[in-house]
Amino acid sequence: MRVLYFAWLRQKVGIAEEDVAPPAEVRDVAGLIRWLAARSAAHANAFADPRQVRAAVNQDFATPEHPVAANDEVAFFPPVTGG
Amino acid sequence: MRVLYFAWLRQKVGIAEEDVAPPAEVRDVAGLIRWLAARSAAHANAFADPRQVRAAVNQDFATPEHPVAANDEVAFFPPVTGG
Amino acid sequence: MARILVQDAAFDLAAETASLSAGRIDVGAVASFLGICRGDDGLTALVLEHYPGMTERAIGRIADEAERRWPLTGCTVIHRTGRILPGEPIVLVLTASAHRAAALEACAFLIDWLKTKAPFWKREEFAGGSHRWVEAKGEDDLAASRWTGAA
Amino acid sequence: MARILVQDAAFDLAAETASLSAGRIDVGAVASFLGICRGDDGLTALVLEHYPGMTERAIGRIADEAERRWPLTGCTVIHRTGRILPGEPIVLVLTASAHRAAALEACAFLIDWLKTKAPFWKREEFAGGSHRWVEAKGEDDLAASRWTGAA
Repeated sequence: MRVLYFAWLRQKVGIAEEDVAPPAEVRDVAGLIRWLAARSAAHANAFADPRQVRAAVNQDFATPEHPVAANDEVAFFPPVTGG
Repeated sequence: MRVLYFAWLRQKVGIAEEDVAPPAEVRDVAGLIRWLAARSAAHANAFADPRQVRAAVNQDFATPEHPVAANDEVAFFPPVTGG
Repeated sequence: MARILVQDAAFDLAAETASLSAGRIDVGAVASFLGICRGDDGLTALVLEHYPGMTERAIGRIADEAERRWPLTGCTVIHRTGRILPGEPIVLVLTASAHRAAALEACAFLIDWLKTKAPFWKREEFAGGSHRWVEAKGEDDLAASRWTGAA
Repeated sequence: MARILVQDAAFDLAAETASLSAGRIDVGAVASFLGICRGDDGLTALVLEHYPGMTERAIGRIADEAERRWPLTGCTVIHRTGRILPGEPIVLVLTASAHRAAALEACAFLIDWLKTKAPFWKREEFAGGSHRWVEAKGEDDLAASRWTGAA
């Protein structure tokens, strides 16, 4: 599973992307966030306020309940501010 | 009093403008229309359907009840279609 | 203070747009409306007549009203007159503001009011030599009326 | 089919506008929105980050939705990324249609949805070296939500 970080999430985690292999019990976006937050202090800091975090699975916006699977591309980022 | 005609009113009357001296009983736009319509067959034709005629007095849109006076510029035209 | 031009000549969209933000850093949004002559039903030209003097005055009042309703940093209205061919521009409305909503709403307001409150008349010329004066549309009055009361 | 560009480079407003009506006589209206970097509070630059791949896909869906809602003859969205200075353009939305209401409404819809549904993030840099990520605005969600249900 490829995980991407954007904007201040990228800065807090300290990397733009990583390949991860979460265990089978990580089934959705919310579960992935909990699992990633336990990987390092930097991850924990980035995910400290989940209300400020948005996600996309395979380049579509996804809710916390959205399933994630081994070959997915999952991205985390703050609410968008383009335009 | 200077009277101007635009668009099909100009074409029907046959002139773009004329100087007129209506009698004192012509006090408003509606009265001026009645007086002008009696000047010629072309005028009568132009003013045949008053619902299709709009007016301006001194370059502001004016209702039939708007007063007219000797030194005014009064214009008649169809509903506007710019933009 | 709005820039208002009534002219036969074409206009330069890029230069007009650039001039609304040139040399300043408080403009966050420029909205524009460009009206173009369509060639429906074999139309070969539009001939636009107006009431010189009253036209500029009427557009000035419409622009004043837009500037009263929205915090604009600039406003440009250019309306062509004379003979215009299909595909050629007729009218340009540009509005600039710090924020997008003001620019977008003022632009829509200006073109709606221009259609119903500025003394222009369009005559259509068709292949074969026939021609007719464009009739005012009820839908234009309706569009203009939505700006009354709300604001 | 919308023309969608995500690029660091500036764009040519006049050429983009002209291309929506070039060689055709069925376009009566082109509406545009140009977003420009303001220099409020000593801002020296905006740095725009995006999600390559998803960005184009998200804008494409927003444009599809606009084309589903309004009878557009053309639609262009250009969003810049990278470092942008005060006074420089950030985003251009162009919509073309036979009639003005469709072009104006679709243009407002596109910029409202772009603000809330396309993966861009702005970082502000200030004189003195400080910087901060722009926070999403509740008013943008509100603006975007007015297009839901209605249509």
